[in-house]
Amino acid sequence: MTDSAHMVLMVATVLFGLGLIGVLTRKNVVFMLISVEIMLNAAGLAFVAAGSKWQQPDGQVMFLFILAMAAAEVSVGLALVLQIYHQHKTMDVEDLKELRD
Amino acid sequence: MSTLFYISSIVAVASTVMVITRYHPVHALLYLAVSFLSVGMIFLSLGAPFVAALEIIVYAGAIIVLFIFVVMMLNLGRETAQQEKEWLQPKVWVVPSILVLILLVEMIILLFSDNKDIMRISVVDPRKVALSLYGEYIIAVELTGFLLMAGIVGAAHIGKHKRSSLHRFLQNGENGNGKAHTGVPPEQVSNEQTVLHD
Amino acid sequence: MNQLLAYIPAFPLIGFLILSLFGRKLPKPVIATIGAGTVCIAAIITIVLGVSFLQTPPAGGAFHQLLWSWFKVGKLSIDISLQVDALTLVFIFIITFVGALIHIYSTFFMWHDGDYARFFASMNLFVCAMLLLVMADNLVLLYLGWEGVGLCSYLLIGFWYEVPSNCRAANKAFLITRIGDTALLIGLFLLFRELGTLNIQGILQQAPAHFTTGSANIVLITILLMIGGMGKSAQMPLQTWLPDAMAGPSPVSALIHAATMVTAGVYLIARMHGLFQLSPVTMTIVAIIGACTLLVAGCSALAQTDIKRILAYSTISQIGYMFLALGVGAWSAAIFHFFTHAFFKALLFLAAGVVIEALHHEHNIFMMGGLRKRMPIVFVTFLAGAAALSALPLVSAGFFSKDAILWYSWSAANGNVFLWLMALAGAFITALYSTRLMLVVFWGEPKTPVHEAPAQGMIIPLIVLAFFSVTAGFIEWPHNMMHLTLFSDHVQKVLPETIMKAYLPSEWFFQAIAALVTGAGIYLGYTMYYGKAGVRWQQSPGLASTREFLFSGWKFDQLYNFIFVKPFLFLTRINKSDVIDRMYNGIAQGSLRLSNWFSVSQNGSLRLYIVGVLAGILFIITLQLLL
Amino acid sequence: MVLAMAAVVVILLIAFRASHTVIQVTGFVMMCGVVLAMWFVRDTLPREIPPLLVVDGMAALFTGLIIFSVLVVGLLSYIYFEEREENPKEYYILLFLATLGSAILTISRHFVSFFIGLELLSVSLYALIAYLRNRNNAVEAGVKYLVLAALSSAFLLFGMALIYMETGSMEFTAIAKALDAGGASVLFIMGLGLIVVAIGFKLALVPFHLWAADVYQGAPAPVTAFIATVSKIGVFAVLVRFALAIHLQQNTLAVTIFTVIAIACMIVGNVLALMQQNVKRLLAYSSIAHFGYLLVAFLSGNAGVGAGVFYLLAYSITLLAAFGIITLLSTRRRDADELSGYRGLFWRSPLMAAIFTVALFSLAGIPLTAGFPAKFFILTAGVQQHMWLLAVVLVLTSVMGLFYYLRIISTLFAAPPITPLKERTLHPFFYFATTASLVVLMVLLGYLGVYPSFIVENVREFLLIH
Amino acid sequence: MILVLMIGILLLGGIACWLVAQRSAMAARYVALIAVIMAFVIPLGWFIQNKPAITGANKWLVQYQANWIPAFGISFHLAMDGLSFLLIQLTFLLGVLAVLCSWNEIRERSGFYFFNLLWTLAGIAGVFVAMDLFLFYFFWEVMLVPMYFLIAIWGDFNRRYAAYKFFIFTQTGGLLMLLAILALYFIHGQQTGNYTFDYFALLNTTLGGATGRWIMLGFLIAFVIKLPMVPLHNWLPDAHSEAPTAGSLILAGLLLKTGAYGILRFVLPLFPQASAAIAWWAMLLGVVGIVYGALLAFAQTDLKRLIAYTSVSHMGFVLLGAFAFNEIALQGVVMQLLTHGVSTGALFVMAGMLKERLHTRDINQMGGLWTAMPQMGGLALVFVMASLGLPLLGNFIAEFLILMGSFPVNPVLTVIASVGLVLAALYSLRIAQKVFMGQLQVVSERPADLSAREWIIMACLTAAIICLGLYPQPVFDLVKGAFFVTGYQLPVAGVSN
Repeated sequence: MTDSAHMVLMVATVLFGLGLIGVLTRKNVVFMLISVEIMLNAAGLAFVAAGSKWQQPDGQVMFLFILAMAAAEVSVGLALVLQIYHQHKTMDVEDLKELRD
Repeated sequence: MSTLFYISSIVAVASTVMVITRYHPVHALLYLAVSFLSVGMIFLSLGAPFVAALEIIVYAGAIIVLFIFVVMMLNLGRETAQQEKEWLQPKVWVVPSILVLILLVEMIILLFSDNKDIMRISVVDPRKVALSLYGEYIIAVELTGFLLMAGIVGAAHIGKHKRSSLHRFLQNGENGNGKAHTGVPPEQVSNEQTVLHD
Repeated sequence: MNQLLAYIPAFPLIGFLILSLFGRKLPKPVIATIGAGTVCIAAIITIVLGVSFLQTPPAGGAFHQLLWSWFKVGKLSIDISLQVDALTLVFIFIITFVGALIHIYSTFFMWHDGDYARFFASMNLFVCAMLLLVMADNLVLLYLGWEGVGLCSYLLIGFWYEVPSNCRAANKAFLITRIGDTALLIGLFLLFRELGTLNIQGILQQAPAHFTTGSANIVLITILLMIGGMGKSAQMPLQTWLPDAMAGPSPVSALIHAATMVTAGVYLIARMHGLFQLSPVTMTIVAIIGACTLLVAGCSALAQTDIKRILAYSTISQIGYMFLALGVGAWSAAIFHFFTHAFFKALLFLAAGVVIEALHHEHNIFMMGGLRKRMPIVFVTFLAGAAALSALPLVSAGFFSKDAILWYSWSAANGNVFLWLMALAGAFITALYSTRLMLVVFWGEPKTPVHEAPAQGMIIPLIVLAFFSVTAGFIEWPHNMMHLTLFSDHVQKVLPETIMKAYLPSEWFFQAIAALVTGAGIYLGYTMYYGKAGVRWQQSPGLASTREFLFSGWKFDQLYNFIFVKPFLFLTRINKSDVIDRMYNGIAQGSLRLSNWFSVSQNGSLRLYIVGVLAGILFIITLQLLL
Repeated sequence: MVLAMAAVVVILLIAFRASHTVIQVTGFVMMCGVVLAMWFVRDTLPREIPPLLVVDGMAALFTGLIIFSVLVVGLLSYIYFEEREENPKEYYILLFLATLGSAILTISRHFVSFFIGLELLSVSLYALIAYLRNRNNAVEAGVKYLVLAALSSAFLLFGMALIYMETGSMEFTAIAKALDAGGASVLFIMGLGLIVVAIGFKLALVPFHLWAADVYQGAPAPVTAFIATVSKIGVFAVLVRFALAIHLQQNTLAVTIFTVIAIACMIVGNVLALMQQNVKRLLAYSSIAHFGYLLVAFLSGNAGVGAGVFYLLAYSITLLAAFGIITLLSTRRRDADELSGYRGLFWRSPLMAAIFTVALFSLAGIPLTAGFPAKFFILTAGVQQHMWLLAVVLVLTSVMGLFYYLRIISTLFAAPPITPLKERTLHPFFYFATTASLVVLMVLLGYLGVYPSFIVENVREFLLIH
Repeated sequence: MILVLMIGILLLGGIACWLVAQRSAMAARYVALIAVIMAFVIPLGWFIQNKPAITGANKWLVQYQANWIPAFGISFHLAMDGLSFLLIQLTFLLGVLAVLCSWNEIRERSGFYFFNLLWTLAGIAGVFVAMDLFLFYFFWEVMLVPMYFLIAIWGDFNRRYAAYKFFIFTQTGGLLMLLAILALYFIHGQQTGNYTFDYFALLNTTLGGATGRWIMLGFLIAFVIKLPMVPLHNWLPDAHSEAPTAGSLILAGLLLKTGAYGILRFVLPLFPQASAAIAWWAMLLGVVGIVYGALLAFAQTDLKRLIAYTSVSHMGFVLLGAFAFNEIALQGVVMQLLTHGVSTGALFVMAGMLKERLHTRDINQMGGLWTAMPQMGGLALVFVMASLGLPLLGNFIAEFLILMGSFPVNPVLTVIASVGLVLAALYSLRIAQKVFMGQLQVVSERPADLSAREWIIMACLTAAIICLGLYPQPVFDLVKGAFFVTGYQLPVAGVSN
């Protein structure tokens, strides 16, 4: 058995799926953010794999950008988490239901 | 190579499973660190040492630290774990999990329905990456600077509150901000931010 | 002379316009002058015209006047143009002459009414419309007059509109005649489709060439026209409106519901005789309807207690005679009967009006009685009218006309013994109820005090009409007597001569039988109703149900109520709020419900939203997997 | 060109320390400068900045549209934030960063710039939505948007990675070339599907629309206006560019997916709005439906681009006018989003009601307003491509849409309750200026409704520049 | 040019009303009145000047064309022929009366009211003269919005519901028509390479079976909703009964006519084959409308609703006649448009006057009003009779011609339609009986008879209906010269025996 791009891709997909499960099952906002990080990471993995496949640096470059974006996102996200905790004294997203039909 | 890849893949998947099933946030974050580390190993096995390093530094370092920071600050501990246990009833997670598994299975079927080609392992060294980054993607890098700035400014504004601990963090953010307009090239801003998280 | 035609309807029209626009501001004498005056002028013009017609008959047998082209679309070209031939002349004479008398009578009769101007406006309009009806040279203009008289009839029946039952009667009259009118209209469409013209002369000229005798189209056309005539002339089964129409003032009953409008059907059939001759089937139907009507209405008249209703049923019955005559092809006899009937029936109604007025609006004949002494002139004139009605031999106009019909119902080519027998039975009944009416009203004990003597102005028309009721018949004598045929000679310039059967028995024989039957009727009436006997008959329990049946006009009203009115009302009631609306409301409700369902998804739960995203990607990937 | 844009924003940052008014004026001038620059460099178009960006006619159009919208949003923001006495400095930074992101989307022709533009836009938006952090709703809306946007970004990235893996390139035209060589593989289509998720999320297409109402409601009114116009224009622009590059409209599967989505958008959006009592939510639902309509133009390929641009123009003007009214009517405590608050507005302040009415009629696509030619052009595009199903659904759902627009309008004209007018804390000049600009928008709506020819010609001219 | 002037005056007049009303409501009324009268006089004056030229076979009386959106082949093309001229004159006549009958009825916000009124009129006038399909659709919608406001703001108790219903129904049809217009546009463009919305160019399109039928249906549905045809009539009773008097007058008198006009102007000439193919069904629905409308009219107790359903019934005749495809019936249809406008409009005006006096529309609460208001009673009777089709009044001519024309085409349906005349008598007499006859109900004050202003309104209408009844020939000549002589290919009747 050889390393194929598909193998890496499969790992990435599995990780991605696990992240998705995490986002879906957790009610805690922090865990949700964590799970999203997993998904972003999986996407980065896929990019790097693709870059290796084509022997281009682009995949890695893209990974860098993902990294930066994840950092920015997490910082805003965590700030929001703080704010929520401050206002609602809970981390449960299910408590955030003031906006609804 | 191949062995390294498989081992680290298995570790990555396993630790990720642990991440999403832990009740205690700190435990979960630790598993997350393991997961990121093993992904870093996969990068190595794919011949991308530069991003492997970055993965460990930024993801496992900065981002997880940031999370832990917040967890600590909010004093999420045992009660949270208890709470999580209550929230994670089977009826909460079974249905979404099944749905995602279906998705996963479908995607994997689709992936394997395609022809498989052999991947040649080739090292893409940091030099090449750097050349590309500061060559054709220079505009993107600048824009990334803006992106980070947006993140910081946003976090700063939203997090701005009476809490002193928060204040410090934000103070930093605003400093970085301030530097940005004093003429520092954008790409440096981005570097600074990464450093900041370290 | 041609130029005079337009003035005949124009004067009443002017009267109508003045009265309807300014009537409320004018003093009563002026109104009376305008109302009656215009009709009188029309009558004078008619007489001038008539004299000129008789002296120097116009070329083609008719005066013509084209007023203006009404409309001209495609092949259809309709003018407003008038035409007077011999047949029309008879009608306009009756309309204007009897009309003028009735108008004069009305000026006094209606004096105390608040809506004096409205009354005369309507009456003038009626005269105008009726004149247009008979003078029209095409069927559309005829239809205009036809509907116009319907309108006036409606207005005048409902003249005292404060009383709801009057309004109902007016509506009923309008609606039932409207049914006939619609049939007539359809007939016009069919005629136009077949012949491409609606000009009366054109139709009569083209018809024989275009239709073969008895073909489906012609039968259909004539039946439709006949239904139109039946509606207006209150023939079975559309007769039920006429008794109710007596809700109007008595002069109205006299003019519209006795002398003129109700005979429009007769006029129509006579006018379109060329078509009817092509359709023997229809002729037979007309005859049968006439015969049945005259019997049914006559029987009903026997049981009535309201003086005007008795007269109304008798009108139906007499028009039945005219239809019978038309049906057997005795054209001139029908018109002749119309001619005499107009006089005596108008007379009877006017006299009844006087009686009713004098007795504080008492209509029930059994509350009258003994009026012979107290109102002698009225009594005499009424007697003349009743005699004519019951066709007292030789001394009444009614005899001459009705005798001719009886004779033709046997002897004409279309006639037969059954028709004759029915007509004979009708004659008997007519005599019977006439006698009953006379005896109960004018003989016996007075039951209601007489309130005041009738005005002179009302008496004069009575006398004039009574004179004509006696003498109008003398211009036409049976063949076997003096063979004076002034009237039929005149009319036969337009109408064909009656075709007779071969090998007829002697006419004398028939006249004798007729006279005998009339006598028997009178005698029977005398025995039944003279003195106190009348009350006994009226109260005898054994006949109660029969009397009830006849009283209600053979339950036709109830029948129609059951068959048409109730289902119609039911239908409209259940569908008042329009079922189709439900459909659209349903669609609206459905959308709103859908909206509610969808908005469940907007429950604010972030996790549900994520599931939404998941569902989306699942959909896309699954689709890809499937395709 | 792009550098000019970036420079503008950087210069703006210098103004941070300045007062609100100064920022406002500077921002305004800068934006005008960009528009002028665009006008002048029109002849030099198209200009490529390989490998990431290309500035062609279409990009110029969309960018112009974005800048126009931002100008109005900025104008609205002034009063809004002054009244609330919030510190608006960061707000403008974020606003302009988001604008930059959106502008980059319009000119990007590479996954990297696509991704970065999108993220720049979203990250700024997270903060903008939650800007009034003291209002619980704002934070809630921010979190919802953040989690979903991050999720959708992950999908986007994964999809891009798949496509990259398949084609070996991240540049649109190169991808197209690779496709022409090898045909659309399974992996590619899957990647495409994942990208559709992200785009669908941003454009609030069904079934990725669920956030829209909550976020519209929770965000401050000017920000809502921004989300509804600027962010969607940018994403739509990149979608069009990408689709045109890879000839998406010839791929049966993609067409099927988009058709289903379009129909679902039209139906769900309109149905949800039927009973909605909250004006901001209602506009959210209506925008879902409107993007369903827009997809009809999108699906008709090249021919539809002009129609789409015109539609977006009309739609933006309309929505900006509507949100302008909402902004003006909002009180310090809360946004004017309850429909009952609009009762009898016409009799209290006819001008505002008139503007709002015109805006709503325009949304409903009634003639004399810009919405009518817009809808007309879309239908034209649809009919031309024989997309009868979509056209008919469009027509029928428009009718449904009428109902709720009319509902608002009839509320505006209903008998007024006795309510005091909102107190105006600022100098009347600002209100006057804002109202005046809204009147200008209304006039524009009318002008476009009656005489769209000028714009149509210009749009065509621009689109010919490749 | 006069056409542009005519519409422009109304539009400007509307705005002027709005502005003037800020100072004085009375001034707004006069401005509105003057504007409509000017619009009325302009084409009339022009017509009188150019009469000799018109009575010839000159088809198009006046044309005006300007580019609008050249990119799509859309131009601002107005033209008027005899049919348009008649309908425009009807529009402005009723417009003047509508202004007059709003004189006292509308007390609040009269500026905006007259603005809407005039804009509606402008839209209607535009519909009658637009010769570019896009422009036609444009005007079609323009008349809708102000009308919506008229109902929704100044209507009765249930006004919002009625206004919604009105708007949504008509808009549905309108959008379908838009689709059809587009389809036609592209088919024509593909055939000739000339992409245009111009009516005269599109007349030359050849359309195959199914396509033609679908496109025709798109047009037809829009028009029959407006007409309205059963079962698409449900907006009408609500809208008519809730609208203010002038609104009802315009709705019944004019808006319904646009539907019929559309059928005559667009459906029949553009799609002769497709029209012939569905002629039988259209006629059937027309007849259903006649009977159904009459039945419902009879059942109503709300006076305005009753009159509204009579409109449904009367418009059934239009549908019947329009699809009989012969000159007699079509002339009848045109006549019906005019006379129905006048007679039903008059009845609505009357209902409005009664409402003003009695504050109710329920006929069970009326009765005996003839005693109190003899003049109105008399005039009401004229229009009641008109509505049941009494000869002498215009409606008879119209219905007579329609039935006459459609009889050879389809005798059975025509006979059933004729039965509608009996039903018409039923509901019409019911109005007269319930409202004017019977005992005067005890009310607080005796209602006053017509005022001078009301007299003018009613006298105009009465004169019009009688003139049309007695001397309709000019109408036929005008329509004939313009309509049937050249270029108007009648569909071949699909059904005949």
